[in-house]
Amino acid sequence: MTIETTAAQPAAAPATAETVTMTYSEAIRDAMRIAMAKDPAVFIMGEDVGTYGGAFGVTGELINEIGPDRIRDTTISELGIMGAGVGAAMTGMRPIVEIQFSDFTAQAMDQIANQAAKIHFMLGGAVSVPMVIRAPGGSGTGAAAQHSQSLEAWFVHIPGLKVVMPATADDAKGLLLSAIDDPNPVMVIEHKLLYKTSGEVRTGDIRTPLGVAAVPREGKDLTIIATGVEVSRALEAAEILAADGIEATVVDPRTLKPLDSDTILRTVKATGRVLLVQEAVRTLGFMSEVSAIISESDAFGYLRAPIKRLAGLDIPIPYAPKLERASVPQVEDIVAAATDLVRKW
Amino acid sequence: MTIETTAAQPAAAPATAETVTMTYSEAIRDAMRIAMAKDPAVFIMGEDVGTYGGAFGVTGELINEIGPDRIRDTTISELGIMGAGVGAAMTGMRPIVEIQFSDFTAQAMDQIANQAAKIHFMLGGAVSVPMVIRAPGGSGTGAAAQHSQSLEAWFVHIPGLKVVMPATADDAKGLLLSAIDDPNPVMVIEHKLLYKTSGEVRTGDIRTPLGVAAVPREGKDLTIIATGVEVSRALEAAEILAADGIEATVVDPRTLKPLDSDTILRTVKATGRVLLVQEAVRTLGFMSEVSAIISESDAFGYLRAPIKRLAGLDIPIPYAPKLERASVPQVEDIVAAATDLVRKW
Amino acid sequence: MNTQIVADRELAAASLATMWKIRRFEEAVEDLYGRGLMHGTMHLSIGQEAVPTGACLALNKDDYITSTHRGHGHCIAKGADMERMMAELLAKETGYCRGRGGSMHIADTETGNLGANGIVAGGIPIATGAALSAKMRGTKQVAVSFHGDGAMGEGAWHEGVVLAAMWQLPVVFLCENNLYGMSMSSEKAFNLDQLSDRAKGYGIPGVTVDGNDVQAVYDATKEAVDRARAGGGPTFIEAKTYRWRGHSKSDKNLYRTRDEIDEWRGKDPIPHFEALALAAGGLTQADIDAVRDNVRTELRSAVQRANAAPDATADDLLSAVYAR
Amino acid sequence: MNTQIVADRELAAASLATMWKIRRFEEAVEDLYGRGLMHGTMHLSIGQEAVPTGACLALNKDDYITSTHRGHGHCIAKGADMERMMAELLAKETGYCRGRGGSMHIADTETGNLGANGIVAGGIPIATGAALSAKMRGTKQVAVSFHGDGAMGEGAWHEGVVLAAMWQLPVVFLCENNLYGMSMSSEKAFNLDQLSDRAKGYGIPGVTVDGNDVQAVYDATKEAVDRARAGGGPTFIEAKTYRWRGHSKSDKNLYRTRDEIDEWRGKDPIPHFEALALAAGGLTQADIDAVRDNVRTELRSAVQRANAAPDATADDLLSAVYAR
Ligand SMILES: Cc1ncc(C[n+]2csc(CCOP(=O)(O)OP(=O)(O)O)c2C)c(N)n1
Ligand SMILES: Cc1ncc(C[n+]2csc(CCOP(=O)(O)OP(=O)(O)O)c2C)c(N)n1
Ligand SMILES: [Mg+2]
Ligand SMILES: [Mg+2]
Repeated sequence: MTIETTAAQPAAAPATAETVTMTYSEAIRDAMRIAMAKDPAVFIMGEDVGTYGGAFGVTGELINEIGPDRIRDTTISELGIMGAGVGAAMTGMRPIVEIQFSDFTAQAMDQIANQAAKIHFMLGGAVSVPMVIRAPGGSGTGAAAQHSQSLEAWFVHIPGLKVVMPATADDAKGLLLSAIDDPNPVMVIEHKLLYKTSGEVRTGDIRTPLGVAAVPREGKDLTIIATGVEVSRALEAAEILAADGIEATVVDPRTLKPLDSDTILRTVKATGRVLLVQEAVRTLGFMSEVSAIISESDAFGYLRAPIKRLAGLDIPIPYAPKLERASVPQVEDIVAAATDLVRKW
Repeated sequence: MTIETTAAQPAAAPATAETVTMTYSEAIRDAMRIAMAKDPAVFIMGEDVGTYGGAFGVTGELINEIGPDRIRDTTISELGIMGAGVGAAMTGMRPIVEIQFSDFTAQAMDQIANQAAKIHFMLGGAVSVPMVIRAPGGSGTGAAAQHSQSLEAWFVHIPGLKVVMPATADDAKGLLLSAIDDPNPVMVIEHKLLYKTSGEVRTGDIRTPLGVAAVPREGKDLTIIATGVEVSRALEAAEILAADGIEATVVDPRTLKPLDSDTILRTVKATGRVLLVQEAVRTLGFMSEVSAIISESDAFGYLRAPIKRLAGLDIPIPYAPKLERASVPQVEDIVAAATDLVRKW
Repeated sequence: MNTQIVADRELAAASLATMWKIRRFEEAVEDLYGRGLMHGTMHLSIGQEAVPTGACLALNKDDYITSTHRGHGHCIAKGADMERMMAELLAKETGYCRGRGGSMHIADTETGNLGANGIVAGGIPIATGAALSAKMRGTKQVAVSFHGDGAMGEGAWHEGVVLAAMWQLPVVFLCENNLYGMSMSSEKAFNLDQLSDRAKGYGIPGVTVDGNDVQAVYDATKEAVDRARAGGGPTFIEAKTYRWRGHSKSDKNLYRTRDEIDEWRGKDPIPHFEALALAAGGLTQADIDAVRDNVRTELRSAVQRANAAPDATADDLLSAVYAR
Repeated sequence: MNTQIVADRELAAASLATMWKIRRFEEAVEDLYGRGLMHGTMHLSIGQEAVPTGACLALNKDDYITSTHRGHGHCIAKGADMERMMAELLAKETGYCRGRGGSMHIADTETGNLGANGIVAGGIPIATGAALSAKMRGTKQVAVSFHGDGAMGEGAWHEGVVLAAMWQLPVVFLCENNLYGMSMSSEKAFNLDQLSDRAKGYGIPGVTVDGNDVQAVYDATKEAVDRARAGGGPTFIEAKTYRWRGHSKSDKNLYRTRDEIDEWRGKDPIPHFEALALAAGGLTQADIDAVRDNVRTELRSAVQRANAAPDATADDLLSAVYAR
C-alpha cells in the first residue's frame, strides 16, 4: 500500500488557527455536526444515538438539531447496522455507524472485514464504501472483559480498512472529518477515558490528515511511541523523565493504517532507543507491527538497545479496579521502562 | 502466560513409532475417530459435516460409523453453532466445531472472542470451555477474497484461546488430539492446500504437545520461521538454498499460542539471521509478533542483519490464478529473500 | 392445573422471599454505588422480580439458566448466595468470579447458572448448547435462556433459536419484555403486536404472559419446561414487565414518561403478590412481615460479610487465563 | 391484474431469452470448468432460471439487487453483459471485477446489481442499507435481496429483516428455496410448513410461490415492489425451485435422491414457459426457436470475445485496495 506521509507536525493546533476549549466528546459531535451540515449524504446510525444521546453521550442532542431521519436509532443488531451502512455507502450515502463498545464489532465482523473492507478491491474498483465506524475502546471504567478491549489490531490486519485512534480532542475532530471525507471504510477507535478530557480544538471545518503521525514532544534520549489513552500517559511520563534528566520524543501515530512509518523511523534513528506503549494486550497488538517495521528497516542499524514493548497483560480485563489498573500500562510503568532503557543501554 | 516449552524436536514422527501414510485430511479424521471412540463427550458439529462429509471432505463417512447424534449437521449459523459449542463445553461435553472456511469465523467472533476465550477467567475459574474449533484457512484454490484469508492473527491476539496451525499430516493428528484433551478453547487452523498432501502419520492415540515448535531442518546460515503451508515451501526453498551453499534452519512453531519462543530464540541466536514467512497479509500478521519477540529479547544482540519478513501482500486475495499466486510467498520468493539476507549481511 | 402458589404456604413464602431478596439486593447495590463504594456499571431489575421468581420455581436445581447484564434477579432466583454475589460486586476475592467479572458476569454453576452476560443475546446460543448437552447426555435437564426484548434484534438470538427448533432441544427462551432495549421501544423495534408472534417463524410454541404475576410466569414456564423435558422441544415466552430504574446509571430517562414509570410502579409485583397470598390464605400478614424482615436481616449480614472479605488479588492474573 | 407475460409477445420473448441466457451461460461455465479452462469454484443455478427472470421483470433498471454465491442468474436477469461476466470468470482484465472477484463477486452497479456474495446472507443487510439509502434520498428505488433458503439460518438475515421491518424500507427479501442449503434440507432445518411463515415474526407480509413459474414470481415481486415503492415496507417471498446440479463441484449428491432430481428436471421452467406462451399465443414456435438460437449465438460470441481479452494484470494490486 502506498502510504502518504509528510513531515511530522505537532499534535497541537497550529498557532494561527482559532481554537476553543472543548471535550473530546464535544469535538467528535462538532465534527459530525459540521459534516452533516455540509453534506446531506452524511448520517448517523446506531443503538441509542437519538433521544438517549449515545451510550457515552457523544451524539448528545444532535437528534433535536438534525432530526431522527439522519440521527437514526437502531435495534440491537450490530451486524445488521454495519451491513446497512455498507449498502447505504455503496449507493450514495455516507453513513457514520456508531457501535456502543468496540467489543461489539465482534458481532459485525463479517460486514466489516469480509464486506466493507473488501468490496472496492474485490469488485474491481467499480464501487467504493465511504463509511465511518465509530467505536469506543479501552479499559478503565470497571466494565470488565466484554466492554473494555482494545481491538484495533484486528482492523489494522484487514486490508481495505483505515484505522484511526485519536488521542486529543482536536485530533478527534480533525481525524473524524478526514475519515468522513475518505472514500473508504474508516474505523475510528475512540477512548472512553478520553471522552470527558478537554483540549484546544480548532473551530470550523478543519482537518487532521490520515496517515500523518503527531510528535507532541521531541527529546534526544529515547523515542516513546504510544497510541490512544497511552499518548497522554506517555506525555505525562515524559515530564517526569525530563525532571530526571531523560529527554523523550513522543510519537502518536494517530492513524494506525495507513501508518506514517517515515516519522517513526526518523525519530527512532534520532534517539536509538524505542519504547512502544499500547493499552491492548501484548501479543500481536499494534506495537508488534511497529517493532517489526523498525527492525526490518534501516533504522535497525541505529538501535542502541533492544526494542522495548509495554503493553496490556495477555488477559481479559478484570472487573476489580486495582486489577483493571494493573492490566494496562500506567504512567509509572512508562517512567520505569524508559528509565531502564536509557540507563541500561 | 506461562509457556510450556521443551527442547525442539523434529517434526517427523519418532523413528520408533509405528506410522502409516495418510493424507492430512485423513489424519484429522483419524484423530477425531480416536477421540470419539475414547470419550463419549466428544462430538462434531458443523455445516454439512454429516452425509456430505464436510465442505472439504474431512469428516468423510464418520456419520456412517458414529451416527448423526455425534456428527451433527447444523443450519448455516456460525454464531449459533459456536455458542452452542460454548454451552455444551460448559456443561460436560467436548465439542469439535467445524467452520467451513476460516473466513466465516467473522460471523462467530463474538462467541469465540467474547465468550469462549474469556469465560474461564471472567467467571473466576469456576468453569472452563473445553472446545475445539477447526477451520480451514489460506489461499490457492481460486475461491477469492471471502474464502481465502489467513486470519490466525485475530485469534492469537485474544487471551484465552490457544491457536494451532498444523503443517504436516502427523501434526494435524497429534495437535488435534492434544487440542481435544485441552480444557481450553483451541482454534485449529488447517490449510486447504494441505488436505490432500500425504505424510507418515503415527498410528493410534498419539499426541503432539501444544506449545512445542518443530525444527524440521537445521543449518548454520539463517533461521527461517514459517507457518502453515509456508512450512513446506520453506523446506523446499531450504533444499534449493542448500544446493547453492546456504544452510537454513527451518522452524515451524506449530502452536502459535502458546508460542515456543525458546526454540525460536535459540535458533535465531545460532544463525544470527532471521527470515519470517507467513501467508497472511503482512501488516500485523503472526510474524510481526515473532519479530517483536526477537528484537526485545537477548537474541537481539546476536542479530547480524535486520529481521526480514516475507508475507502476503496487504490485499484481499484476488480470484485470477496468477494474481492469487502473486499475493502470497512462494518457494522462489523464499529462496530469493534468504539468499539476499545471507549474501548481503 | 398447576399449584396455586399464593395458596401454598411454603411456596408463597419462598416466592415472596425471592422477590424481596432481589429487591433488597439491588437497593443495596444502588446505595453502595451511589455512595461511591462500588464501581463499574450496573443494571437493576427492580420492578421485574416476578419473572425470575416465577420461572425458577418451575426449574430443578440442576436445570440450567443463562442470564443477562440485568442478571441479579435470575441469579438469586436460581439459588445463588447473596453474600458471594455482593462480594463479587465489591471486587472481593470471595466473589463468584473472584472479583474478575463483576455484575455482568456473575455465574453460579452449582445452581445451574451459566452466567450473566455483558453481550446482549450472548447467552442465547449458549443456552441452546447447554440444552444440546443435556439431550446428548440424556439427563433430562432443561435450559432457560433469560433475555430482554432488545436481545431479539440480535443475530445470536435468531441462530440460537433456529438450532434449538431444528433439534427440538429442551430449552425455554424467556423474554423479559420491559418495553425497552435501553432507549429503543420494543413496540417500535419489532413491528409486532406481541413478541411471542416471533415464535411462529420458528415453528415453536409462543406465549405472552403478565410478567408481574408470579403465577402467570410460573404456569407458562412450567408448561414449557414439562414439554421440553418430555422431548417436545423449545418454547418462547414473553413476560411483560417494566424496569423502574434507568437502563444504567447514565440513563436520563428521556425516552419514556414519568407517567409511564408511575403507572408501572403501581403494578409493583411484590404487594400484588402479597395481596393475593393474603386473600388466598397462603400467607398471613405476620408471615409476610416475617419474610420481609428475614430477607432484610439476611441481606444486611451478606453485605457486611462481603465487605469484610479480602480484596481480589492480582497475584495470579496471568496464570488464571487458561484452565489446566 | 398483472400483465400476462406469456400472452405479450415482447415480454414473453424477453423472459424466455433471459432464461435461456442463464441456462446457456451456466452450461458454458460448466463446460469450461470441466475442461480445466476455468478455475476456482462455481455454483450453478440451472433449473432455477424462472426466479430471477420473473423477479427482475418487476424491477426498474435503477432498482437494486443483492445476490449470492449462486448469482449468475440474478446478474443476467438484472441486465448484465454476458461477455463481461464470462471475462470475469475467465480471470480477464475486462471482467466486471477485473478478474479479482470471480463468480462469487460479480457486481454490475450500472444495472443496480450490488454484487454476488461469497458470504451466505451477506447481502441481506446490504440490501436493507440500499433501501434505506433510497428512502433517505427519496428516489423511489426498491432493493431486492435474493437469497437461498439456507441463508435464513444466519443472524445476518435476521438483522437485515429486523431493521427493514422497523424502518418500513422499500426492500423485498426473495428466498430461492431450492430445498437445500448445501446438504441441509430446508424442511428439516426450519421446522416450518413454508418458509414464508417466517415473515410473521417480523410483522411483514410473506408469500410462497412456484419458483419455476415466471408469472408467479413476477406477480409476487410486482406486488411487493409496488407496495415498497408506495412506502408500504418490506415483503418476504419464498419461491420454491430446485437446483439440478450439485451445490458445487465437490458435491456427490448423497443427501438427495436421483428420483427427486429427476422429478424436478421434469418441472424445467423453460419448456413450461414455452408451452404456456405457445398456448396463450404470445409466441409462435418460430419465435421460440429464434429466441433460443439468438441466445446461443450471443453466448458463443461472448465467450469468444471474453477469451480473447487480456488476462487480469497484477500491476496495481497494492494500489487497488483503497479508493481514492
Ligand atoms: C451486543 C451488544 N450490543 C449492545 C450492548 C449495549 N447494551 C447493553 S444492555 C442493552 C439493552 C438491552 O435491552 P434488553 O435486551 O431489552 O434488556 P434490558 O436492558 O431491557 O433488560 C444494550 C443496548 C451490549 N451489551 N451488547
Ligand atoms: C457465512 C457462510 N457460511 C457458509 C458458507 C458455505 N456455503 C456456501 S453456499 C452454502 C449453502 C447456501 O444455501 P442456500 O442459502 O440455500 O443457497 P443455495 O446454495 O441453495 O443457492 C454454504 C453453506 C458461506 N459461503 N458463508
Ligand atoms: Mg428490555
Ligand atoms: Mg438453497
